[in-house]
Amino acid sequence: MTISSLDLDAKLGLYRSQVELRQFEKRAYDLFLENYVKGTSHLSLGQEAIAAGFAAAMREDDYTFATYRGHAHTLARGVPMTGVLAELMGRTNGLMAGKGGSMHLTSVEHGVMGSYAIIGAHLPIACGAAWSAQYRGSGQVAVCFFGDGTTNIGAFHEALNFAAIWKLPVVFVCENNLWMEYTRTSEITAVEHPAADRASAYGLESIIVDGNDVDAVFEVAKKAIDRARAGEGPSMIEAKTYRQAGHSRADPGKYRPDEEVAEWLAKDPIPMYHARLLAEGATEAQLSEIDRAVAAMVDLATEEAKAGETPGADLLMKDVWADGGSAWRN
Amino acid sequence: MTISSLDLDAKLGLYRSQVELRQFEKRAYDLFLENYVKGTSHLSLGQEAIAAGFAAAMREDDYTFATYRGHAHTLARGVPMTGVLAELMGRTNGLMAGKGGSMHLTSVEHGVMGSYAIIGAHLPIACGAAWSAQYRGSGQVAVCFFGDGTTNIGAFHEALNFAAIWKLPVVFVCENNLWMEYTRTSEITAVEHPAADRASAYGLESIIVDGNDVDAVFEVAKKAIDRARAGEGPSMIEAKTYRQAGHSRADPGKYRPDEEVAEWLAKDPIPMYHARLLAEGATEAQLSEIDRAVAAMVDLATEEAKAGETPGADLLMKDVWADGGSAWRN
Amino acid sequence: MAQLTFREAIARGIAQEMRRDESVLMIGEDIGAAGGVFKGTVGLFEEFGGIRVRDTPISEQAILGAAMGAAMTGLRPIAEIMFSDFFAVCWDIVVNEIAKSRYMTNGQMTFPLVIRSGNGGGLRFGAQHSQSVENWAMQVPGLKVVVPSNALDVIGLMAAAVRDPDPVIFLEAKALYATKMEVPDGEIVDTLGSAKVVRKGSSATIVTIGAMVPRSLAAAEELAAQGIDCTVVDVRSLIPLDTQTILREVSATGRLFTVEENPRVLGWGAEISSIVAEELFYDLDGPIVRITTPHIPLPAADALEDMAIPSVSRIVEEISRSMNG
Amino acid sequence: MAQLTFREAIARGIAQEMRRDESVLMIGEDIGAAGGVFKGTVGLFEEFGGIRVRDTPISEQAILGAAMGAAMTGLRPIAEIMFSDFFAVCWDIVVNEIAKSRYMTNGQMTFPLVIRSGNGGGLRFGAQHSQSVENWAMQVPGLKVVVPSNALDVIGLMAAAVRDPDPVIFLEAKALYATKMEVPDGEIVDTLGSAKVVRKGSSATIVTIGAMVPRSLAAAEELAAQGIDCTVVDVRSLIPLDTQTILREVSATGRLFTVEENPRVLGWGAEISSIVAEELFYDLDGPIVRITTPHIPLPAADALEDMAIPSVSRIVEEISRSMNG
Ligand SMILES: Cc1ncc(C[n+]2csc(CCOP(=O)(O)OP(=O)(O)O)c2C)c(N)n1
Ligand SMILES: Cc1ncc(C[n+]2csc(CCOP(=O)(O)OP(=O)(O)O)c2C)c(N)n1
Ligand SMILES: [Mg+2]
Ligand SMILES: [Mg+2]
Repeated sequence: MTISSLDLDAKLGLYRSQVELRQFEKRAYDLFLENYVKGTSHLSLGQEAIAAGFAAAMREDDYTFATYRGHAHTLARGVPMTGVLAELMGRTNGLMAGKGGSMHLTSVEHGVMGSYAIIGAHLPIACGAAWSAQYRGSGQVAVCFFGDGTTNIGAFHEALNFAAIWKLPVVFVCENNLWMEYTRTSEITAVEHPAADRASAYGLESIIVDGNDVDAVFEVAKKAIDRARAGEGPSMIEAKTYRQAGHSRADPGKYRPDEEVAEWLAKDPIPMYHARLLAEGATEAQLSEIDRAVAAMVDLATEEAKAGETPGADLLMKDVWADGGSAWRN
Repeated sequence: MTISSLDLDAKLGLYRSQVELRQFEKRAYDLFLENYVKGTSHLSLGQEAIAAGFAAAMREDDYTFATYRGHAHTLARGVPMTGVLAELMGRTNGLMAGKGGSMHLTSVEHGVMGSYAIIGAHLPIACGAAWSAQYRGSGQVAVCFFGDGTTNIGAFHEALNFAAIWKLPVVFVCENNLWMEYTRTSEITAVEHPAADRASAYGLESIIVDGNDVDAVFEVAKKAIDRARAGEGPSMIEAKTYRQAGHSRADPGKYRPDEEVAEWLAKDPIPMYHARLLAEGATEAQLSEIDRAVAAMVDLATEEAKAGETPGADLLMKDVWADGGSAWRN
Repeated sequence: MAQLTFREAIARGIAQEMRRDESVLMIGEDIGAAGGVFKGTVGLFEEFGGIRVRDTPISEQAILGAAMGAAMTGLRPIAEIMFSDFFAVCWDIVVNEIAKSRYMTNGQMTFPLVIRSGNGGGLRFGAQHSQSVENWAMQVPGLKVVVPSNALDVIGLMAAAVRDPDPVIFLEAKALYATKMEVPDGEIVDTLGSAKVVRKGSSATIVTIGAMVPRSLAAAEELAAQGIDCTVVDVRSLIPLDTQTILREVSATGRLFTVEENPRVLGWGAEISSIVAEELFYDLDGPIVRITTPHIPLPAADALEDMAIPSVSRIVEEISRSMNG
Repeated sequence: MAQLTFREAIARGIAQEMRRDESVLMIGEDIGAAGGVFKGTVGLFEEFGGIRVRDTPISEQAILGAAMGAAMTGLRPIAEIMFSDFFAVCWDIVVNEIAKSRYMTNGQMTFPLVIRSGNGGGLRFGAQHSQSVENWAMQVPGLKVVVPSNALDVIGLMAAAVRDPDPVIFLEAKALYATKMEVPDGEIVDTLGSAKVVRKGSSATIVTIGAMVPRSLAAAEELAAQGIDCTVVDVRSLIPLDTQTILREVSATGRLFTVEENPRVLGWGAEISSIVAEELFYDLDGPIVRITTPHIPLPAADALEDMAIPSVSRIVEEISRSMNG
């Protein structure tokens, strides 16, 4: 399938997906300010096109591996908002009953095989899921998202080589939003394109995509996933984007030049796509209906999440082991 | 200085250095068979041109970082044979009084800043010594040797990027002898030239040299070291070579095809250089005099090493801490 | 005197040493202009510049390798590992290289370096950003391990760590970063390996470190109201360990309780328990009890995290149960 | 019955499970045609082929990441980390990922995987290839830790580890690889978390594991000649820990000695000491004594290594001094 083969309905789906991620995260931020969300959280505002485009290109049983900045990737795979929001709020109706928290969203049922908070760790793990799919002949593909700053840690290197030599069905996606936490990645990286300029070190093609253009993302994702599914091995894709907010909830992001922020706000993927869809025949009414429906969905999820219970001592000692318990001695 | 600028005397020095390494290691192997050398040891037979060529290109106060396969690099920097041999034999007159052993040869006095037995670890450490030289403005350069198999571990990647961004005076030297322990590196590496094909991932030039040609090694070493000393940053050099023996003392190396071994024995750096020197005006008498002198040197070192004492309990508890002791409590 | 937070004390301690000694350099992620993710290095970049206070890539092995290589060649680096959980990605450099190389080289090298790291829970960061890893570090021959509990100690122990010729793991309790105290002006230099008796009692001895010190002190006040009068020892440095102070204070009361944030199995208190069980066997009036986080990964939800880490009320409860039982 | 070495027992245990269950795969460095650096996997490549017994690059993080990802998606991988010292280069995957992910996901995932590794000293390999890291692994909530001491146990505990739904660190004492024993034919499956009383005595209880088991037994014979009759408990699995057997055997004799190859501070015996000091306080007749490698990196020279690791004569000496003192 190529970009042109996406019909308007499918594109409205991509629009809706992005709006869901956007509105959800704005709500999460509000709830954070209202002290409903404790701990930390990392928003993908401005990066939604990547999550939406990839999720649309994935098969239902494909695997997603995300980072601590994982709300968008989790939701894009169809995980209900309530479970995600309740997890952020530390409630028993959270995806993991509050035990994982914002940085570790997981929903095996939806193929979301975890969000990982140690930089680089999930790249080798995604290789493992891909290796398993290959051995089982299941045709599943693992898609592994990570940031630009992650390209300088050792695990990145080991995973890319490993995937390449075993021709694993895994797609590595570098969301290059230009920044680590408070340091500009280009200042501490030896090459201009932290992922794409390294693809050749693993015998891979160098692929860069406009990460704010959901159609372009979908196209490149589809191609890489099809390739992986066909047994032709891994790909690495560098998607150029920008995080509109700070690194994490505590960070106002002041270290970034105003012009840079302005430039990227002008490239916001959602208004851009909104305009494109109008040009391609969608109506303002269709699109605002989507916005409204999503708003209602977010409101409902908020209510449901807030209604969740606070976890108790029973959960604390549960599920260290597969027998459901935590006993390490008799 | 270029290759042509090396006069015959200097070349006789390179010859002698290689012969020293060769004869020393043959003796070490004999002593191993006679059970004088306990534990493991890793010979560089066939790889001597790299150690000799680099050492000749280094300034006296430059730093060497080697691996467990470090006899050659240690000796090439001028460390006395007795200390190395006695260390292999676990005697008090060993370089480290027997506490380090064959895999950890170190002689700070000669700029040999250690031999490291965990794959990849010393690449970042060499960066640190180079960073220190840069900060102190000392003009020292760190030269860091490692194997082909080492290019797939995470620390390799972190060190290369780190050295590149800080323009550190460090030269990374991959001794590509085709094999890890018992596995052919090309079978588990995504690119043909495990180091050179990855140089561009760190903004570095791809450099390959015939590691069995000591003149060629010297030339490329000199250039990279001069460049580092001039503040122009790191280099990575891939030197093609072959280990003539097994991986370690216990390994007969049977997994290697006979033709491959034969092919590389025919490319043995020492006879090759011997022939070249004769062609360039050296006499057979000069060369065999070197062989003889080195043999005497090895014999003497053997005697001295054998005369060393067995370390006692005083050494056991010494030098965990800088105060010379090992007390962790009062 | 100045009112100082724990996090400000870190920068002050480091600045004191960097002014004194040009060979002291800092490296880490976001420690420069940003002043560190926990704001522990605020002002250092401005005072000492980007060469001495330098941002790195996310390459913890490179960070610690660089620190080690610099230390063996005459500098005194201070490296930051942002969260102590991340020691796991560079543990080789710590345990196999830094900790062993002096011994292996028969004393040819010294490693005067400090590795600072944000440690412990209480911030609802979940299992991979909340660990107390003092017991990981304590386990490794060749490492010194410092865990300060207040701003004054931070300055003095940081100075001592920087001046120490051996590698020091300096663990900063994240839960304490915002705590404040009055600190005298001028140079402050403390001593590694010296425990402090921070409360004197007669019924039992509580031995603790870091964020558990204020909790143990609060618990001791509540216990005093019940007639259980506790000595509280702030160990401050696990290696070198001031065993003499601990043994003296335990033998004075005849009872030992450890209060540990690390998960239970082989928490640092197990070592102290084993020392006391061997050396004070005939002086103990009752069992040694260890009050610890259970042996589980830390949960993220505030309600759960609060149940996991020893709280004032749990300390009170466990001590009073054991003393009355 | 067949005479089997410890190293042959490893391959036999694995082969038994691979025949039974197609989801069991092996990965590691040089484990394929070469049969493993310690020859622990000889014959497996030939029997099960290169897809199920697969050589990897020197990429320990990738090896364990692959094992983890495969385990969470339905396979039962066995990964080899050649020397247990190398856990330090992939410790993050072990402690932060594999050990915690079941708990963090509230039980959504299970990790039925085994990580085998050559452990301990005695081969004169020096500080970076001789460590006993059972205490590193024991410290981490979420890991099971198995340390067999003989060929029969290797087979049965390997089978139990492979069948176990949780991650198991399986530590093979390098010093035991060449030891032999008679092993029955047919399927052998043992139980994790069950200690074995390998000698019954009345004077004191020695608790030990791995390569220290034969040494402790030999010491017990010598001590018996001196009139000190020791029980010897082979703990076999540190997690889960068979505390009941240990407590029973210690209370029967009134005395506990641990014999540990790991360096002293926070060696596994510290945990057992702390359990006994708390739970058997009123039953102990004398101090708990831990006989360990001193808290130093291991030296390479044979003479030094032999002094460092507990020897039969040191065990005899320390126990007899304490029993008579
Ligand atoms: C091993 C490790 N080192 C450092 C961190 C702290 N940290 C969390 S996010 C982050 C920046 C990551 O940047 P990037 O990969 O670009 O991802 P982004 O946050 O921009 O999505 C850092 C340094 C970590 N979590 N793990
Ligand atoms: C982290 C780590 N993994 C594995 C090993 C075991 N090992 C020692 S040498 C070696 C092969 C190294 O191959 P290469 O880098 O090509 O160097 P060579 O031995 O050929 O000189 C391996 C796997 C190790 N020492 N450290
Ligand atoms: Mg980024
Ligand atoms: Mg090699």
